[in-house]
Amino acid sequence: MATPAPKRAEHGKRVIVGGIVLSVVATVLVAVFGGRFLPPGNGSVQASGQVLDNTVMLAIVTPVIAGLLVFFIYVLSQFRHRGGALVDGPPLRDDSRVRVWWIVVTSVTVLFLAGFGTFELLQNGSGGGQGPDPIAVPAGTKLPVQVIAQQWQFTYRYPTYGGLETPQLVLPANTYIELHVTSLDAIHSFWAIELGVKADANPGVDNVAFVKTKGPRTFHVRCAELCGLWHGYMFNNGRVVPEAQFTAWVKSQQSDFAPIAKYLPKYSTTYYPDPQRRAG
Amino acid sequence: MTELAQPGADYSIVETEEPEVLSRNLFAAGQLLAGATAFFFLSFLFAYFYLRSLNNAGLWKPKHVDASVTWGTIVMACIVASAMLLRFGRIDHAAGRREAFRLKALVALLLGLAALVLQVLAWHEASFGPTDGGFASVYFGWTAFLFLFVFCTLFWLETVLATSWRYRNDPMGAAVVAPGHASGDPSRTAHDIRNPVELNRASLGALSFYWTFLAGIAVLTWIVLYLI
Amino acid sequence: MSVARRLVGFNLFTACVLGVGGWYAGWFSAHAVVGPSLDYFADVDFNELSLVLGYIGGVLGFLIGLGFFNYPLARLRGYPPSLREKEQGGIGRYFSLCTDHKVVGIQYLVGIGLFFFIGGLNAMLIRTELLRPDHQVWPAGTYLTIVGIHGTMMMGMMTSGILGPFANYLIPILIGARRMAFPRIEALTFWLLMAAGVILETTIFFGGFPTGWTGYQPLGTEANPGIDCYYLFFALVGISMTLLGLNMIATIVTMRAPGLTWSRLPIFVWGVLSTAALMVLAAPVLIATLSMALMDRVVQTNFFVAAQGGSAYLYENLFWVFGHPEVYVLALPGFAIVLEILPVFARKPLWGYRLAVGGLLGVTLLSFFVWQHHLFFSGINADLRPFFMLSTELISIPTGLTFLCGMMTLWRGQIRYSVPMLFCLAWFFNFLIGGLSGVFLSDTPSDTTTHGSFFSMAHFHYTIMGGLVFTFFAGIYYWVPKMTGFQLNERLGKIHFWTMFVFFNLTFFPLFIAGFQGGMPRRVVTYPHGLQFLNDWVSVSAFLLGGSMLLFLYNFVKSLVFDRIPSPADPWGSKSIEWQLPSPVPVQNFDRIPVFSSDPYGYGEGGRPVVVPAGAPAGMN
Amino acid sequence: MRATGFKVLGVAVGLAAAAVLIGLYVSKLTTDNGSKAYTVPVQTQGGHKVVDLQIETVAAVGPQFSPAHPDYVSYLVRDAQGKWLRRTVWRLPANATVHMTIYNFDGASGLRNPLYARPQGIDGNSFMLDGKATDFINPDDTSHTFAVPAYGLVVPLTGVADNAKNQCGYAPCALSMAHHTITFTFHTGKVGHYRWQCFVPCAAGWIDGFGGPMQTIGYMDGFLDVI
Repeated sequence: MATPAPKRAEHGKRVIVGGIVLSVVATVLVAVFGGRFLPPGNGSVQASGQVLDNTVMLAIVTPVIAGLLVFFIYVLSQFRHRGGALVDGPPLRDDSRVRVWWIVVTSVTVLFLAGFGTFELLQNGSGGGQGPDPIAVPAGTKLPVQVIAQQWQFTYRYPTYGGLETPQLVLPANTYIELHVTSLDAIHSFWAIELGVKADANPGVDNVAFVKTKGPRTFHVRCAELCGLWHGYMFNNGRVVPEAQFTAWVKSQQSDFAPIAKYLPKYSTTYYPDPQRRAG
Repeated sequence: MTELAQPGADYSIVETEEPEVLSRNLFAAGQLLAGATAFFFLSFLFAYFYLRSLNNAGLWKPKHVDASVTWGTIVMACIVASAMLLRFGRIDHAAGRREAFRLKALVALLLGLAALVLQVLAWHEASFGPTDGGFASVYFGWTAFLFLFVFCTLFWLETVLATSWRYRNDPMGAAVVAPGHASGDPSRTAHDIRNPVELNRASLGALSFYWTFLAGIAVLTWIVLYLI
Repeated sequence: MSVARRLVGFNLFTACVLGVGGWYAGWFSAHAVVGPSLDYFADVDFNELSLVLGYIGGVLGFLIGLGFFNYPLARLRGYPPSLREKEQGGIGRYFSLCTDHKVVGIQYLVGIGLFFFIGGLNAMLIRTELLRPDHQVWPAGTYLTIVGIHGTMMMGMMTSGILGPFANYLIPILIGARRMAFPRIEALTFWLLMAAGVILETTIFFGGFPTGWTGYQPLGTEANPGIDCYYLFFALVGISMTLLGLNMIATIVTMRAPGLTWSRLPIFVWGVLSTAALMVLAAPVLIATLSMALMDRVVQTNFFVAAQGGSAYLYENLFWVFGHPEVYVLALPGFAIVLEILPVFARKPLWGYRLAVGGLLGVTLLSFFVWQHHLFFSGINADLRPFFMLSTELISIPTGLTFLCGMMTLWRGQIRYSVPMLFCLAWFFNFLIGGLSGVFLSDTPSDTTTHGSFFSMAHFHYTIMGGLVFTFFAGIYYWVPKMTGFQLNERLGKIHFWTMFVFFNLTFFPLFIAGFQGGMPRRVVTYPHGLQFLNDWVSVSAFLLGGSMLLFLYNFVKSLVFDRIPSPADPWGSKSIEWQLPSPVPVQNFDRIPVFSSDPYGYGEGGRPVVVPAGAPAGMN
Repeated sequence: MRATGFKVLGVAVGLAAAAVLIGLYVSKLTTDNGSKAYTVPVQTQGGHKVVDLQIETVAAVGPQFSPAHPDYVSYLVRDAQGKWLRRTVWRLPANATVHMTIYNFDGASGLRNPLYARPQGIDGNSFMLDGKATDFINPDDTSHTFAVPAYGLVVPLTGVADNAKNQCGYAPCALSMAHHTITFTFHTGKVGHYRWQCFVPCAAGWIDGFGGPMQTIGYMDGFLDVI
């Protein structure tokens, strides 16, 4: 060999220093620029919260990847067997420093992640479905909107507007929305992508999710739970519009669906439609 | 390098089944089977309490749905009595009273079969069918699978009884088996069985454990489905 | 003449004949006896019960034909317990009930491999559909069936992907025994799996099933009769898993050779032990759940019908109580294989043996407490979400320990880049990506975006394909020379590795982006036009990945059928006991039961022998 | 050498068997549950494409149209020769006007979501029911809907009364049998592949009424293949 093998401490030092340098650089880049690229964007207060959350996650994940990459590149290039007869490596079986440090670092990271996630979750429910008795309920007045999933379309009811039901989702801007997601048949999942909302629609269950809209925009709604033949086609677009436009839209829908209004069932957060067993 | 084996050995060399090994294997298997059985019925227990607490559409237990405590008690009592008898029989067997063991095992087998017949009658006499809501579903599902488990365990019990009967004249520890017959290959000169009576004792030990365990499940069934 | 005579008797041929016969017997008996008396079937052109009874009859006929009922019937007549079936030499033993654990291992390798390729073929069909954003090649319902078959085949069959071939073959050898504790049950687990695989494929004759591998209710209850094939497949897999796990634990606990203390067990045995524990406890829950679902269809119970007193949540809970341990059933053997192979090719002792064992057992334990992270937004127990978030993230601590042990084993080693080693090193990369993407899914707020999207799909392909399938191939390249006695071509193996590794990453990494940025849900037949480039990229890579698998097949056939270069007893320079036996391992494994004096990782610690031969010779009567 | 020959032969047989099996599997998948496209004849009126589409709904499709599932409820389409076909993928021109006539021979089973009893997405948001302009029907009288969600199009079909005489048991159904005729007009838009379906849980005998024919293209589901 041309160069004498470095001593053990040097190997360790090189990997640790290299890992830290790359981690710091990558993490700073992620922390500064990550938010711009990370979903689900700034469509709502909840979505912004998720972007923050995703940024934090990525900022924690990045140094792990960077550190391990440095480790593996170093180890795999430095410690390779260079041909000839088999040579055994040093019989290292344990190292309490490495062990303790590793356990401490992973534990602290994990506990931080869980703590941060719980904090974010309890702040405003972060757009997720919380079941019939939500624990993270934002203060203030909210516009209730019911999402009725069926095979294979979402329809929406506005109980405060006489139980108006329509196949389009239009929401007023800068308003807290209380979504009640339920299903008439199979399990669906209501996913308003840019609003950062996801809530499963179960038959006979009222799954509540909260979202505070920001400025006017459009967003995509997709079903995120396999629900049968047309699952892949179960999508539509929704709109967030200014308050006045929203009121006008409600009026037009009310007149549009006036003929059917008296046939709509009384507003209820859950439905138990007859399942029509084979006996029937 | 240590020379552990020569290449090319063929199937003519047969390993013997040592009763102690079988006994340990069956002991471990009995416990594991009990664990698996417990998790199987835990699913039904979970379903019971889950559906009961939800009471969806008010159809957990409509008025006419009520499992008969009388039938349930009789079935459970048969299973428990059978398991207890087998435990006593095992003590007899260990003490060398194999006649007494066979009598107890036979009665235990008949009691088990009686439990199965009575269970079928209980289903037939029930005031409701499987379609009648949450409780009815759990009731029929749970009892049906308990039926299946009991049936399979009775099969095991029968094999122990039958083996004991077949070798009734052989003294413990000295039974003779024709070469190869247990392996299904009459042309093979070596055989893997030397002492069926000892082996049977190992089998009985595990069976007695598992059957008692299953009786415990039957008691749980009785408490959950009939009492509360 | 002799061929005809060989076909008669208890073997696969008879089994198939009796299986088909049993199927029709079950079918017609339900039609003739039960069908007319239950009037609620009258409305439908399909008699659910006869299908289920048909399959049960088919499975029983199959097992009778293989000879599984001979022994129980002999026992019923009072014949004493015995160890093994009649064993024959030659090729025929691979096509019949054989209680030699080495034969079962090879049966598993070929059988599982067959269904693995069928599952892979379905993956290719999925990617063909997704070449274009619009619905095109398959009818929409058929697409869901293909997705379902792919997922179910992989999740069901590959649970035994490593335990089946490698544990069955190696566990008795590694612990110094001549057999498994229950050789007949060992054979039964294999043949049940084969029957199950065929049943799943026949779903296409009954309308397929639309539910994916999870079989959610009430979609499953309203599906075509093809879903019964899914239930029966998974229930049979569950039975097979339970028995396999039971057999493994009993063997490892009771049949270790003298001197093989718990702290001398190879780490692979520990991995098998923890996986087997998961199997024994989790699989019964699956069997019970699918039985309930089947009863909902066949006898009209209402376990999962909300409007009739049941609950769809019940299914989701029960399924994932099984389902999460299940994914660790897939992952843990991979950990074990990596930790087993690394010391050989780094020529260092396994670093932190106790830590690694602790990691495996920790994952085993924790995996029972995380199931509701699949249901964060289902509306179940929203107040328990912080707990499940914590427990899910805690799992990364024991997983991290196995990582640490692997990394420190490499540290300052003398690393040789043989094919098995390459697959193990790829595991680190894949599982790193897979595990860290799991952090996003475990965190409830982030999960709002990622749940049910292609992000989670990419995540579990990185962990399962990257974690299980890569180590499965590591195991093949490492142990097949021992199992068959012939070398696998190293050069083709390296080409296979590099193509597989590169195209695996090119296939699945873009899917993170499709799910995360593009909002593409799982199991959809259409997607936004803007995602076409990404999806086309993925499809092309997937086809090339499939091609890489064919390359493996080519290598396998070429090396084992045509080249047949005998493998030396210990091609890798391993200290482990299986490499001190001739290749292939002789029928009795050991002439004498060995006495262990050390663990198999004593590299660089002098010439300490792992075993000292002693004990009784075989076959003393 | 002979041994090698056998091996090559064995591998070749294996490959051939695999190829045949894969071919059978794939062809079974492509043909199963599918429906061939029916190209609707196009007329041109004043430079504008106009299409006449006649379909019918039957309670049971009958053995003539579907030997495998004779009791499935189904849509049928009438070709230029007046023959009924069980095809539910219809090839239509883009940006055309579609005059649609639906003959409904099936009885009412009722909507689960009453919203679909209000016609939407068609000209004037009203249709002709047996010659009478109608802008909603009683949800309980609904037998099926014809709906193209991407167009926001929903048309409820009134069911034949239970006590009507001369009901059609299974297809083919003659126009002399009890039925309702629904006509309406809509417009195809951009080129694309748009699914259509029924929103009435009308698959009798299936839980939620949404199994079997409701989840199989060729019965109650199909595509508007707009080209």
